Amino acid sequence: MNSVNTNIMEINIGPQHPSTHGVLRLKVTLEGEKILNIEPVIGYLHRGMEKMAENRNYIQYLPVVDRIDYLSGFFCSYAYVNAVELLMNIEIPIKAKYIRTLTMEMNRIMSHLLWLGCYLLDLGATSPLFYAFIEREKLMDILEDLTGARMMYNYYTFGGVKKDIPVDILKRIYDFAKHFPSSVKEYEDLISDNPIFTSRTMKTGILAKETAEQFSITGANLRASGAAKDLRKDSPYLIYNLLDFNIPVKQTGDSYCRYITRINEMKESNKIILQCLDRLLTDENDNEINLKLNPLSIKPEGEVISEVESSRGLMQCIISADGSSNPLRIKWRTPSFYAAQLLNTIAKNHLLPDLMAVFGSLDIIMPEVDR
Amino acid sequence: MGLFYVIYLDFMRQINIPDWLIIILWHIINFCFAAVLLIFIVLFLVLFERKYLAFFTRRKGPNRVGLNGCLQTAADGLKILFKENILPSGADKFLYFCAPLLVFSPIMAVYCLIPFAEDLTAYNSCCGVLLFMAILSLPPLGVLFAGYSSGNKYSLIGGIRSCVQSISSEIPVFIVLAGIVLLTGSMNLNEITKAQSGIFLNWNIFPSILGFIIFLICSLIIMNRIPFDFPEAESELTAGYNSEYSGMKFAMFFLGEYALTFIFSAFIAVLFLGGYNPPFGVYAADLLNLPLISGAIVKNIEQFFWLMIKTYILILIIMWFRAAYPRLRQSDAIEFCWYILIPLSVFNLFILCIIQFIRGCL
Amino acid sequence: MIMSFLNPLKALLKGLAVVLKNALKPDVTLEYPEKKKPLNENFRGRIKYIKENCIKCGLCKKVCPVKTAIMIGDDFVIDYTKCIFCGSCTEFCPKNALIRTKEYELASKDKNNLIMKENINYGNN
Amino acid sequence: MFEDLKEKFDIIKEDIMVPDIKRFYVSAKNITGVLNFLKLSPSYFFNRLDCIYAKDIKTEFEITYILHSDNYQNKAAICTKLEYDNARTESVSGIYKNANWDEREIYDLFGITFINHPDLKRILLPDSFKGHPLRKNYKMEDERLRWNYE
Repeated sequence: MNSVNTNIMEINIGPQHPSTHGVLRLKVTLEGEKILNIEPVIGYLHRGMEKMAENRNYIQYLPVVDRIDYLSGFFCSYAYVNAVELLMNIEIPIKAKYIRTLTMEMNRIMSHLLWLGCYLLDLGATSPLFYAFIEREKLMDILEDLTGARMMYNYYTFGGVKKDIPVDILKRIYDFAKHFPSSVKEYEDLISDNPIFTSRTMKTGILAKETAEQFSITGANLRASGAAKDLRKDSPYLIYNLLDFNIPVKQTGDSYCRYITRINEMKESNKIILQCLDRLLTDENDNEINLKLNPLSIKPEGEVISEVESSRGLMQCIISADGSSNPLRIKWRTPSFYAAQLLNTIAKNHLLPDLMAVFGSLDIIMPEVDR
Repeated sequence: MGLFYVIYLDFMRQINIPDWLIIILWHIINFCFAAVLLIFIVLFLVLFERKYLAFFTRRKGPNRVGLNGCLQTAADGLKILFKENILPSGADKFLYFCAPLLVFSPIMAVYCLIPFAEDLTAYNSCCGVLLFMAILSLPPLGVLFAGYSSGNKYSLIGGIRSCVQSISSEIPVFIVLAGIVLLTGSMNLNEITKAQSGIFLNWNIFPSILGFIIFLICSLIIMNRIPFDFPEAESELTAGYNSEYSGMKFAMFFLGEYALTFIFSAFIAVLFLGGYNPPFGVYAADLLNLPLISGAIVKNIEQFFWLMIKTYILILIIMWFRAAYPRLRQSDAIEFCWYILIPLSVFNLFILCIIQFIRGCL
Repeated sequence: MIMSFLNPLKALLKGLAVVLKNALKPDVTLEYPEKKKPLNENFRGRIKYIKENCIKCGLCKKVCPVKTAIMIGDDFVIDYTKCIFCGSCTEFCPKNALIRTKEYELASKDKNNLIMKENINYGNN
Repeated sequence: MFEDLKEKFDIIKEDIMVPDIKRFYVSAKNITGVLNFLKLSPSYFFNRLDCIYAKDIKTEFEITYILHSDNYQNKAAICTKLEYDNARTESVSGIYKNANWDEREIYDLFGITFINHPDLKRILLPDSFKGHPLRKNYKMEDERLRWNYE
């Protein structure tokens, strides 16, 4: 009889598991409850986004792009639309820039709220999920009335945005933004100091700044490790250079810091929203939102990298176009893809419950990993 | 035993039933009463918890079946009855079938020990406290069997977790119980209740507030409730020890859990909150000067009512925790038990000794 | 020392208070089949085809991201089993032959109910 | 800015990606050397590999490495061309750790082999998948999935 190592147990977490946020599969090697090795297996949500681009012309691919990251579709949409605009060398109207900034920051808040709720659900608390979703629902309703859909907006277009924002929707956003800080305060009261929460998250999943750089981690995960890197400040796109906001940074790089960073980021996004609303509500004469390009005449040429600081980090859309109606190749650089790779490094030697606490704190979303 | 027993005895003797049968029948009747009551209470609790959590999270909760959802759990129960019973291919059959029974039946059994009213105690044992805890140390074994026998790694981890935490949580519980026995001078639950009669200042919670808190925390661990629901932590272990169970066997775990919540709350109410004693020591039956038999019945009903009130207040608090808190890490919880709760409970016992000494001197 | 014990306790109590405070706020549930959310005209539901306006330019087909959702031959076909409701066709239609409606409850027991087919072969004309 | 890179290595071609990112074409055998130099050399400090992507241009493959320097806030692209049949190149996962999955993805979708890669296997597609779908000559086996209505 072969001797069996009874100390070591291999366990499959996912693809169907309550806390893998979709369809990630983790092959975990355990000794007792201590994790010896994690091997993430991805691809269960692969939809061939990059192959789809080759079969479609530029305007046909536009609605599909929202689905790359369905929690914050505006970022993907912006990266793609901006890439084509850069290739065609056009400048969009200033009002469109404001609207794009406004909607993207709303989307960032929505994404972080969903993350907050789901993360606390991973840790076993049920109420924060509902409190976060109540606020998120308000934003979704606003965006539904603006764009016509709740998640797959298809709102940006080459050369601007598709529709102007009516004043009543701006006022609804304003009401939300005025009320939102008190909601965030409530989440902080409920969660931040809770000794159960802090004992679960502090000193777990410590991500050193050097490791983060080696693994090309961006976004809130990197900022929680002490690097104040944000594309919105480093090389401002749209109108971010005109806005007044801070980059929340934390030093330790554990799960708790990532939580605090995201909470603070929501507050900053709220500030940006208010500033954009100021401009949009005061200047009512400016109605140019769109360059009205002929959708079938878009036949750019060249190779372009378009970047955006999405809610999860640096998102790049690289288009290589050959002057025909279909792109030759589109590459999506998605931040979660690299964060998922990190898991084995930072969650090793933790206990099984910590795996969920660390994994949740990285804010990985599977459609973005698998594309 | 009590007034009811006397009436029952009279009635049975009149219709010529032998004495040995009378006693057996008395216990069977008592048990059936307890079981039926328990099932109804548990079904109600399931619905109650869902409604209650919905209330905290600004939802409506189940509201489709029956009037405002009141038949929801009945419908769920019916659904569970018709579910397929699945036997996993890698399961250890005997243990797999035993485990739900081992979880459910001890919980049913301890039900008989709770004095719901002066004359409403199914089994008035002289060492009720000890028996209660001894029987309740069986369900973790059932959970371990369930985890081991389902042939699923998640279940196994859940089962082992349950075992580990039951060891660490029961020690402080017993030390606190020693304090209670010291205060009341008896291990009989009925006697403990009687020792706390009078106004609410006589309740054990006042000398032993620390003990009460320790007991509440440990009971959360024993009940597997958030923030200590490690054996079935759904975000880590999907459903823990009962992931492979379905149909009635799952229902047994499920009902057992709620029954345990109820019974343990009742137990805490008996130990610390004066059991069936009304908070101001006055019975409506006494005030109204009712005749002997109807007066006794009204008094018993009143006592049952007061115990239920106290139990449900405790359940409300326990469920309130569930609405507000995330789950602890198990290693932290066990450390908390060993390093904080056990020293604190010894300290509590020490204080109670002093109090009892002073009482003795007076 | 005592503060390190009391602060977590305070935070725990604060958590309970927050939950209780929320419990006193009104419900947010929308009881769906009975009550429905009002939709505005932007909503992208089932697409309505107005035969009289159609000039058979085929632009809708060219902008549709799901290439097999719109087919133009003898019949004008929209296949809702494939449509992703992006709204591109209604947006680019030059004569408003395709209009967005607010109908979103498309579930059906028969797949044929989800395929809109309209004959656009005008024969003699 | 890139003078000493040009001195040290043989730059085949140089062009600019929109918006204003210099791209250098180097030969495949030089790629690890170039990346190592760009990462460590104090005048560049390209500390982050943003991504690697491959491109099928019918006759050959192009692999582009996009580098980012936090120090100087700039980007550069290094491009190398591989022959179509039996495409293979050196893995850079020893230099930038995140290249591990990137290279697996390229192996998966393009069939380019990376030498010295720690764990080269399919990542997005199942192991039983046949072919490499992002190659231009890839044909779907399943008729129903093909875009063949036109």
